[in-house]
Amino acid sequence: MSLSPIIPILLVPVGSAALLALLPGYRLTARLNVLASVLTFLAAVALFVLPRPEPGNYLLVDDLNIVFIVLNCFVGLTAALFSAGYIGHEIETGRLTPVYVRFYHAMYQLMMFGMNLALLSNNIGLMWVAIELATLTTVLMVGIYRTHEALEAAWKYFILGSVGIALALFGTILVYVAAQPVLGDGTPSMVWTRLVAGAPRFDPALLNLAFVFLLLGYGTKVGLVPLHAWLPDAHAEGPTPISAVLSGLLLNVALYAVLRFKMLVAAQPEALAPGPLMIGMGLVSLIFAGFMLYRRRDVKRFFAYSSIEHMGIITFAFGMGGPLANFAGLLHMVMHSLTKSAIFFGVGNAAQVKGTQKFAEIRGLSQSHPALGWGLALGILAIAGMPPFGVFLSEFLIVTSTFARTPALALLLVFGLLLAFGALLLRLTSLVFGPPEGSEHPARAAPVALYLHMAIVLTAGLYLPGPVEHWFQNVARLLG
Amino acid sequence: MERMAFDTAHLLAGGLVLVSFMMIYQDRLQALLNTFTLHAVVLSGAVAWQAWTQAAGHLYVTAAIALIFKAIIIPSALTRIVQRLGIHREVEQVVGTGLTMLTGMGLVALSIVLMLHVTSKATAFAREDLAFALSVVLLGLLMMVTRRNAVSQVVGFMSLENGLILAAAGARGMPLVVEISVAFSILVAFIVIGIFLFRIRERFDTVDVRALDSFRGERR
Amino acid sequence: MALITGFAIQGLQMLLVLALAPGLVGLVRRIKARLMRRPGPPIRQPYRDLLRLMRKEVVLAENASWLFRATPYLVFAASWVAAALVPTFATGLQFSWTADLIAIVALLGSARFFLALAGMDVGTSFGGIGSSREMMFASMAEPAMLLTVFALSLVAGSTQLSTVVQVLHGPPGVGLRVSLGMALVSLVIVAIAENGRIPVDNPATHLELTMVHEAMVLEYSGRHLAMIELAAALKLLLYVSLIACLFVPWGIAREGDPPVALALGIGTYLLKLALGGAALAVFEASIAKMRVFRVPDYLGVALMLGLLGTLLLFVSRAL
Amino acid sequence: MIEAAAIATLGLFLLSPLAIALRGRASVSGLIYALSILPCLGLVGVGLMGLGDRHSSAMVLPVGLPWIGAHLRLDALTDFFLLVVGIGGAATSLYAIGYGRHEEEPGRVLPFYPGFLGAMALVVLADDAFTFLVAWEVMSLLSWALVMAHHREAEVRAAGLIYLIMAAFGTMALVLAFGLLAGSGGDYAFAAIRSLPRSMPVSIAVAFLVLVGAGSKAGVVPLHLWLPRAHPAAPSHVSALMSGVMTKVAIYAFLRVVFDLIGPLPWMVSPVLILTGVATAVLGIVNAAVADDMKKILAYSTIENVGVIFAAIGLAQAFRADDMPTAAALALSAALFHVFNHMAFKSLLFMSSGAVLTATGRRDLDGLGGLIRRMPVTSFLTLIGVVAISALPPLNGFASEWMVFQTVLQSPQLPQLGLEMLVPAAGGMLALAAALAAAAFVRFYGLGFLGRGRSAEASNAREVDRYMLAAMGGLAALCVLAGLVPALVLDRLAPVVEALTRSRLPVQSAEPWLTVVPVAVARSTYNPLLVCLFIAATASAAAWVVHRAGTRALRRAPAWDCGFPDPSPLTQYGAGSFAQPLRRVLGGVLLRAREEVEMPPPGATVPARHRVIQHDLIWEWAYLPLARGILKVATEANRLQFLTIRRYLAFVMGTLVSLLLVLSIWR
Repeated sequence: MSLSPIIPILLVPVGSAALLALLPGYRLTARLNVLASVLTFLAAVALFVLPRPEPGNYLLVDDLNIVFIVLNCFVGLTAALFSAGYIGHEIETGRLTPVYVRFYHAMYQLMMFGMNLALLSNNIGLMWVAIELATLTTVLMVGIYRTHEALEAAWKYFILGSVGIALALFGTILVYVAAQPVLGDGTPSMVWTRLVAGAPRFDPALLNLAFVFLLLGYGTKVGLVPLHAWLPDAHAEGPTPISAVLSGLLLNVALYAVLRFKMLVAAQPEALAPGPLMIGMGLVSLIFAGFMLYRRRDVKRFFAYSSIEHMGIITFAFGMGGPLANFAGLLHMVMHSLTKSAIFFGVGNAAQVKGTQKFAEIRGLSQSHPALGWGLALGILAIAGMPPFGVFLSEFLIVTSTFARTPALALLLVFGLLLAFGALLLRLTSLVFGPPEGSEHPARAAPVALYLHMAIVLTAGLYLPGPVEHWFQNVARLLG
Repeated sequence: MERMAFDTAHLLAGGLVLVSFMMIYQDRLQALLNTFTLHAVVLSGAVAWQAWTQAAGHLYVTAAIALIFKAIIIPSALTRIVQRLGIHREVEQVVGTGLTMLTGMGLVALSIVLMLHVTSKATAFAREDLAFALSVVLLGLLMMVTRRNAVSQVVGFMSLENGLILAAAGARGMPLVVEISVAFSILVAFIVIGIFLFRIRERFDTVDVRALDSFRGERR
Repeated sequence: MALITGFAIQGLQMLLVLALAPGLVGLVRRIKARLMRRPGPPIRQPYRDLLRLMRKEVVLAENASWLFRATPYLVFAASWVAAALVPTFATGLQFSWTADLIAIVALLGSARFFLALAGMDVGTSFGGIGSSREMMFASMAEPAMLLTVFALSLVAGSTQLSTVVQVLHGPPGVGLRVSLGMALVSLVIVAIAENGRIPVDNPATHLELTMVHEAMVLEYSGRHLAMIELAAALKLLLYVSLIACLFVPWGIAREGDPPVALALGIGTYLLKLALGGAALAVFEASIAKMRVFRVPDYLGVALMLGLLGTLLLFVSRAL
Repeated sequence: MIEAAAIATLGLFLLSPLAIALRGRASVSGLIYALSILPCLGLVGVGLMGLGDRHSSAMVLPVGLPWIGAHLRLDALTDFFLLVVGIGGAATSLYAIGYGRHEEEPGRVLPFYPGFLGAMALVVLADDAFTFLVAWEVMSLLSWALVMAHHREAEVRAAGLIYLIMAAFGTMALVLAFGLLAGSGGDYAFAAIRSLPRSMPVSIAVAFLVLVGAGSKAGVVPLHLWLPRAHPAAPSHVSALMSGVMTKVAIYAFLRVVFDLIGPLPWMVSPVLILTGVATAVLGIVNAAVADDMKKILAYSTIENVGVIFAAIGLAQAFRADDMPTAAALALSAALFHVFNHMAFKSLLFMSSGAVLTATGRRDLDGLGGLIRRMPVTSFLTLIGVVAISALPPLNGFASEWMVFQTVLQSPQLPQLGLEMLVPAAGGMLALAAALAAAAFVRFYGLGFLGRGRSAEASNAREVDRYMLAAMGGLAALCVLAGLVPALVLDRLAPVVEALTRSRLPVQSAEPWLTVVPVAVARSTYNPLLVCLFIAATASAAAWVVHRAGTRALRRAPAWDCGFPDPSPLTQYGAGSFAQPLRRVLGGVLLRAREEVEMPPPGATVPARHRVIQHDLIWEWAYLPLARGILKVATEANRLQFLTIRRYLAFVMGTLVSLLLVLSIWR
């Protein structure tokens, strides 16, 4: 375990968080933030190359989490890059003071630590702690502008999040109670790898109960309807890099936790099949978010609802299960992370250029800011499920595989997808096309991160490299 | 001895549920705070008893935290807030007490029915005490939902959390219980500080939607 | 030898229809005048008109285009070719296989299409009104005509006019059928509309807002007008011949019949033409022209009859 | 062969990044369009050779869906549609060399144009569901981007919005169809799909879904609403491609699934197809007959032609299901022939409306007129297109329409009485559509090109450049050629028809004088070549005789017009007045058309006003309520955005309790 890249993945963020909290100066801290993210990312990539460590009582690297770690560190890196320019602008306009920026950067790394820890943990208790850590740091970041709205959003997030925390903990305790007679007292009954192995002998009723609490507890973080209420406001009022990370990563991490427990429950054949619950919540999220999209006036809140919609799709896919749907769900998670964070990068730029987040005041971007406008258009089309982007691939697989098995569900799914598509296109038309409105100053930062993400999403839609595909297949089989 | 240990634990857990009902019944803030203090004391006793029967030393810490923090510090802090805001007499329920009580009984029944499904493979604790813990959790949630005032919602949240601690303490050999109780105490402290700092009196339940409308720009 | 006779008969037919067409118009006018107690022009008057028109100078509107000048010849040619393909006194015409009944209808459609375009070429309001109404009538009449064609073709199992006539003529013949009756009525209605006769249009008027065909060709003069008049006469002849050969096919010579049969065929054909012209005159004299927007109803009847005729074929077979 | 097709397609796709890289340069427009011609010609070559030697070839590329890769394959059907795409694409690209110079924002057209062509070719080449759908959707997406080229106009944006939403709807229908076809096994290759057994209900469902999916792209009623909005909104060469080629690609998709992938299909499907086709044809052309915008007329007429094609396909399906392969072959030949013809004349007409737009800046019939004198070549070529589209002999539109009617007359052999009666009735409706098409295009040509110019722009129009004329000339030549010697085209279609129906027409080119003999000489024959020769000979003979025997004298004078003094071109019949009879007769029901006259009292100096009020009933009865319903639900749901935290907590608790209840009941 000594040479393992796990250590830098966890320690670099923690260390830099401490350092960043101490250092003054925006330029230095921004660069340091990027540097730390680069290091973490490199360490994450090294996970692929170096032999994997044996799963311990606390940490684990397996097929399921490795790609999420890499994805997490990658988006963390691009978001840090984007954030450097973004925060610079915020300082110039006086929305953030240097003290808060220092705090922001420290929190950023702490949040990355929390998410990485959650992904790496092999212990359901540790996972709980890590996810709560990540949540609390994001709460603080959402409120960082200290405006009335931001505080309110943070407060809402905090309260709803706390209840979610409590429910998830109760679920965790229930899992322990179920495991304890089989695996014995103490830590072994909380180690995920052992839990999965022992699950067939657990009490099914306790597992059922545990799964309900975990689904609702972590589902609050995922933003599943009707537990989603914090999500749109938190996205809309926080700094845009955080919105990107929230949508792109934190939701994924929470969903990852749900997946882990789904595997656990699925391992006990007598327990309630977790599928229908997830399918139900997924569909409700998808369709509800689809409707909510139509009345949005705030750009970021709009895309926050779109995240809810996509979390619904993914939850649905995992609920359906089977190699095809699981594959599609995993792919969709990755594609959604990349695309949605790219969109937030674009939206953040646009909002800074135009000085507003209102749809009505951002128009005709392709005319006034071609690079930004077209990039955003690509992102929105991609998230709407248009080929040749990767989201299309996953949606194609989800819809076709579902329709062959349960047509009625697929029809609902398609209805939700089309609903959201209509809203996305409506907004795309007004954002990107038409005569420009508002400021036409050139954008401060070139949308490099946006195009980088889109390039990956595009490539994935056309060509998945063999190893990646094998990995996905493997995990899809694991998920059952 | 085994029987006695079990019965006492059972009694304390049942007592916690009872106190939860008492809290739901209260319609004055000050009385609610007082009842909550009782809740915390009972919890502390239950945890301490578990510590003794399981011979788990760390649980005494949890019991102590429950006693000091929840039975003493938080209630007194909240009392100050209540008095400063001048709302100690507020009657602030959304639905009538009777209905709430009925719902609460339904929730307890639900918890028991759920636990009946648990097979005999699980320990007796799992079958019985978990039902109480679940009841306390649900009753806490019910309290959060049926009260308008931020302070009583905090109390609801804390009683919910007490249910968690009860469950965690009852789970034989569960690690991290102390850490969890500390973490939750910090969380609660944050909430209380939040209420204190932002003077959130009604923010939990802003009835006046126009106040939201003014900045959110979302409503037609 | 057969080839030469074939060509000869085809040539004879072409000349015959060309020669007879103005005569038919003259006959109708004459009978109509007589029915109205007027002496009326002699039957040969249309020939004289045509010759006169051909010798007259053309007065062309200043902005008329080449299309305006080419149209009369095109219309004439299309009408003549179409008329030449309808069996008049003999079936098995040499070139009957170049176009079947559907194509003949469509050829007339082409002629009308160009005429309507020519009506709009000069850019006058009368031309527009004529073209617009002509196309409206056509858009009802053509499907009615085609439905009639369907009914006949379904009975005969062919759209080839010669074959259809042979099948209808027999032996063994097809007997009396409701469908055929409906088809006849429908075809007559269409024929009246297509030729711009009363009650759809009045070929004798000018300067009236209700005129259709005449408004369309208002700007034509001299030899152009002659071509158009001749084409109109040919079209009338075509419809009369068509009705005659389909519904009263007796006397038509068959392929390979001796010359006597041909002579007999010509004789009966002339008789049929005369009767047809007389019937038309009587009909026209006894009815008033209808309002323009009533015409669709009138043509709708034809459409319905055509459809019913077609559908009844199957019903009666199924019964 | 397949390699050549793949390379040509790839070449088209690669031109898009090139256009982005070279953006802003003066010559880039001509370069990109010129370069687009070559791959299109390549596709034409592949198609022609493929139809000649009947070998199918396939390849698999390691892209696309990971575990099956991207399958591409050439067979007869693909060859034919590649030919259609190639010809349409080459002609349009040639045209665009000239037309593109007048584009205000070439940066919004050039990057998408070659990719659009490539996507259409790829749809036809694809041999697995995923590649097919990706290509299909990319085709939609790029054409949408092209429609949005003139995005500053609100109308264009609305058109784009409706277009892409309906495209997504159609694609979803196709996705579902392929989901049913492929089952849950995950093998989406067409070869695997073909070999899967499936039950009749599944087959019927697939056919229905494909009708919705492909039909919405082709413009089948009631899914056609985007078409008359989007096609006119695009730059004209793109309109030509969308109407002339993209709708054909949609028909390809339908044929590929229904006649190839599904396998046997019961006859019950065919009445639906026939009725849809007929309704599409009639409704489309009625709208065309009353529309005022040149490109809108053309777009509606596209709907009509698609209806005709679908009706013919429906007939083919009826005959196929009833085991009458010869009749099915005839029907399918008619459909495919019409596909080809429509590609030629509709592209031609859109190009000519583009030429008019370039020359005058207008496309409303009430602002045009007299172009036959200002733009003689364009006008002549347009005349050919107009005659062709009106289904008049001797051009190609009639040839295929004639074949459709011949198919209709095969109906007595059908065993189902209902179908037997439906078919001739449908034939009558198709005849109505054809006659209305003639009326609509008399109006189109008469108002647009004849008469006197109704605006200064029209009166001062100048002939367009040689590239545009050459492209239009080529297509016009194609119309004439296919019209005069349909036998040659029909023989090329034989392998396609044979592949889909296991039967074919008799070899046409062996008949004397290249006569078309669909079934037997005694049954029906048509020889446009001779008819045309006769007419030409007769017309010239008549002219000769008249000029010799009569007089050649000619005098130019002001128009007579019954002696009516007519100083202003505005007194000519206009678009509204020309449409009035048809609007009254048919529009009263189908369009709810009403006329309102505002007559001022005697002595008042205000002008009298006449207004026409028309309704698009499908739009108002189906689409608007749907949109309103969604917005209403959205508004209701939106209340949930403004609740208090307590209420949100109540949701959490409600969910928890209800799930717990489920748990307590479960088992």
